[in-house]
Amino acid sequence: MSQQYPALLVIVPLLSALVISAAGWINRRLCFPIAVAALGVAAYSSIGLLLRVLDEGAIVYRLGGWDPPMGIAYYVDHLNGLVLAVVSVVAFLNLIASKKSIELELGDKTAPFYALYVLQVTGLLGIVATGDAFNLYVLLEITALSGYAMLAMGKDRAQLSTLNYLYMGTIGACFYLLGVGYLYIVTGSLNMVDIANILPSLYESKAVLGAFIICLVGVWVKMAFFPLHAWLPNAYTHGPSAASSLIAPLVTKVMIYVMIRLILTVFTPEFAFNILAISKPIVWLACIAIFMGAILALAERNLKKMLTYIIVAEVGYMVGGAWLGNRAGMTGAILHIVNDALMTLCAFLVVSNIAYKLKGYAFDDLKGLVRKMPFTMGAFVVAALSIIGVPPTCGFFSKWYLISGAIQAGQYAFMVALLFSSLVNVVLFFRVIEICYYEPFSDDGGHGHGPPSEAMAEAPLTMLVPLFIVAAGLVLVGIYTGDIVNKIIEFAIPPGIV
Amino acid sequence: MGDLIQIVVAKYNYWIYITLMMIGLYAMIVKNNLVKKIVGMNIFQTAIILFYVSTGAKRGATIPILEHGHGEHGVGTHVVHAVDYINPLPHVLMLTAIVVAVATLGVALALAIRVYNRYDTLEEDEILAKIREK
Amino acid sequence: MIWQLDLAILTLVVIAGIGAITVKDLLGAAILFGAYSFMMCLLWSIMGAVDVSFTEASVGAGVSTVFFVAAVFRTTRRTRD
Amino acid sequence: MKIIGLIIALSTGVLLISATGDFPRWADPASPASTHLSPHFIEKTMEETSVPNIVTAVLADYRGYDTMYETAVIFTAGLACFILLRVFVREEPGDRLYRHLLTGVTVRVKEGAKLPPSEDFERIDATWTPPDLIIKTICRFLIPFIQLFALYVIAHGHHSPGGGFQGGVILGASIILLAISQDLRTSVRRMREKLDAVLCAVGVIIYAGTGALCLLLGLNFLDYSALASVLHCDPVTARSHGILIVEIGVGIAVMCTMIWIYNNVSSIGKYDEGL
Repeated sequence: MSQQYPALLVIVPLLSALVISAAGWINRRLCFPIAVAALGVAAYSSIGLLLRVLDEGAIVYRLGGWDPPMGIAYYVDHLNGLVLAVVSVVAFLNLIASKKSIELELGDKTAPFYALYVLQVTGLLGIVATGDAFNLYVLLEITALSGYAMLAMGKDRAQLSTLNYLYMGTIGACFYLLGVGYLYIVTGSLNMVDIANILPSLYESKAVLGAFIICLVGVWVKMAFFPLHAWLPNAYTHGPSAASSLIAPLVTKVMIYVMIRLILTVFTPEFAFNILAISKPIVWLACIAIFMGAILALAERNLKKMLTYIIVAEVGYMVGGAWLGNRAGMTGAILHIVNDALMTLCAFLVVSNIAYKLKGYAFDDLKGLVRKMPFTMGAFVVAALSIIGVPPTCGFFSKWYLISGAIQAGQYAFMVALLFSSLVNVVLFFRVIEICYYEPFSDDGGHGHGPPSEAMAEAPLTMLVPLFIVAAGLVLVGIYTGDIVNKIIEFAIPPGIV
Repeated sequence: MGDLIQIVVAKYNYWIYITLMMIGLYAMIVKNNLVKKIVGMNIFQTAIILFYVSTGAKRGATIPILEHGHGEHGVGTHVVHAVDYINPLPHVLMLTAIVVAVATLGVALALAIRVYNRYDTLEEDEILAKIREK
Repeated sequence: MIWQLDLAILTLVVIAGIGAITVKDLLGAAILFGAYSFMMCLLWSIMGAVDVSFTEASVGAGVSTVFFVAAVFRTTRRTRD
Repeated sequence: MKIIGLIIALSTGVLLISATGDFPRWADPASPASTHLSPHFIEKTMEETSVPNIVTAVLADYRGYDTMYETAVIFTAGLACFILLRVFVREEPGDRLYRHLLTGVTVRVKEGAKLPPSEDFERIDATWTPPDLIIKTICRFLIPFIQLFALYVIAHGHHSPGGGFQGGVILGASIILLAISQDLRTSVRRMREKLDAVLCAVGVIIYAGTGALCLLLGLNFLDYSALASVLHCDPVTARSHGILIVEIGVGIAVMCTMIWIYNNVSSIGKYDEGL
């Protein structure tokens, strides 16, 4: 069975999404167990797959039994094995944590919501596993459509901001498709490895350059890289908590994976870093992204929206790291995909716990929160430390690699941007923590014994346990960073990059 | 002059597709009406499909359905030459893209209807003004 | 393939496309979009992509237009641009 | 904003046009796109899958995995329209209007009151207008032929243009035509919402399930030649039959999704009279 893991990974969620949507018409209570089982199988097989990759090296799975350039094949190597494991585990944990809040926020539409949730995870896993450039586009659209539907179920201006997300997302996906078309017309192939084999004779061609730029811009739109980020904060802020805590950690990170895959496998680092002289401007753009993300986050008085601007800044970290063009930078970017997925999940789960118990998550609503929800706030502190980058949480190590990469490449502006953003994050999070811990809410507040109405009102255990697992994961990943880098990421980066 | 005509004749299909794509992109960025943007989005997507179909065209070839496929004599007796048939791969890809386009259209229209029900207008600036008032 | 016909239809496609985004009536835009799709489908059958043009005729010119008309009917025809 | 949009559109256009400079000439038989992969498809399709329509063979077999997700995309869209628009109205307040089909008399039913259970009464809205007789009659005649043609398109996809998508869309369009020419309630009576939604999922399940069956029979996912032992035929014919099975699944899924989306969009999810 183990050689069928790549298929199981996406087929089981797909089939169960269909079963969920049909079962929703019969008995709504069936949906959640099916979804948990499906994502459990996906998580199990992705971890099994990662272990197999560590043992045997890259795995090729031929779908339909056709050999790669003819048919579609999955290539699972160290890079996407790692990302697959992260995606499936994050989705699984978030599903368990979100059961209560889905029931609270979605009312009688839980069944289609679970189906869309599982479809979204299917799409993300497929994007990461596939080795075919066009197949990636189709999966991108599944992810996008299910994401729009889930985010638009929120309150306030959720529909309007989702419609804007849809316009931008479609432009991004179409640009990517166009880029693949340009590649197809000059190479005649759609398979990533096959394209990479044909391209070296065409490096001088303007069509290949055009294809590269269009693909890159398309992926940037999808990941909300700085000048193209305008859709992200509103769309993520107004969505239901379960949807934003799935989409915020995963979608942008998976798009960064796609960008790294395009650089490493399709166009090859030789073309991206040496033949084109565009790494410097892109790193500068990443610096601006980090600065702007940090400054815009400072201006926010709403916890969830502040976190979305931090995502914009983190995207800048990873794009910049990947484009530094050296081994340390690339290591930092890949490690940060893992870390940022976990950190963002932790922070958004905290937000969804708060939203479950309180009316809102504007800063004014958070006063004295630590007495009400001490465990949730404990996890929030861990997430904050990790986003700031304090050892031994994992955020420190990826930032370390990124900074050492910046020094190696002589890109001191990027180093400054990283340090600046860490400082701003300190301000941001300590402001929130200060409000939660010390803000006086009545005359005798701030002395440790509030009025009886401020009794503990912690979120239910099903929401707390996954949150603790994630918070513990932040520390554990930090402690085992050395192993992750030496055993996985080291093999994910081709030897050409030094 | 002769060279220019050569270039135009050889590439005009691509130029028209780029024109259409620019029309669609312009409408998506500039138009204020949400449904107009959706029209632009579809023009944009269709233009890309036109581009792909153009890549598959082949001079002197026929449609990609094998002529002697019917009946018992067909199989194996005729040798099929690749130059006689148009490249089928872009067609396959574009079937997928058309269906994706209509799926996106459905979701976009559903969202536009929800927005209209809430704000009673489809003009983006009027909606934003209404949000600011609250 | 007749390149004069090809060029004529390409011109019509561009005209229909520009018309669809400039007309100041959403129902008109929907119908012009249907015309655009149909012209596109003719173009593709000229290029020999029969399956694609069949799909476009049924999906793009058919069902998409119906969706547009349904949505315009349920919202408003009024538009400022 | 206008100027920014124009600049973005123009700069994209310039980038794309300058990139076309290195393209092979249009319709050049020697271009890489026509010489790299496609000769294999054109020359080998008949012996490997025994399907004369190369597009169908590539769509459902060589790149069948794409097509499965394409069906899933359309299913996602149907589900998205449903979750976004559908409102479940328990029992709306106020009076309801019914029309007696035989006599054309309209009956107003007070809040809480009930009509005797009868097939002769039809629920109508206050804005109801009688459907035009000519349109109604012609559509009645047309719809069976449209559906017959759609079934032909699905079944004959191996030999002529067409297949699951086109046939499914035409089937869906026939029901949509019924909804337009009469009203939504009539078409929903023919195709209940629950049936529609479940069939939608079933269509994709037929596709993905065929693939999973191949996996259970010991070959890779979607490798239809594994079906040979079930269908009692040689692997090449099994591929041909496998393509037919998945095309039927695609047809069902696409038909039901089109109807589902139309119903939700045209009635804003209330499933009343529609347009």
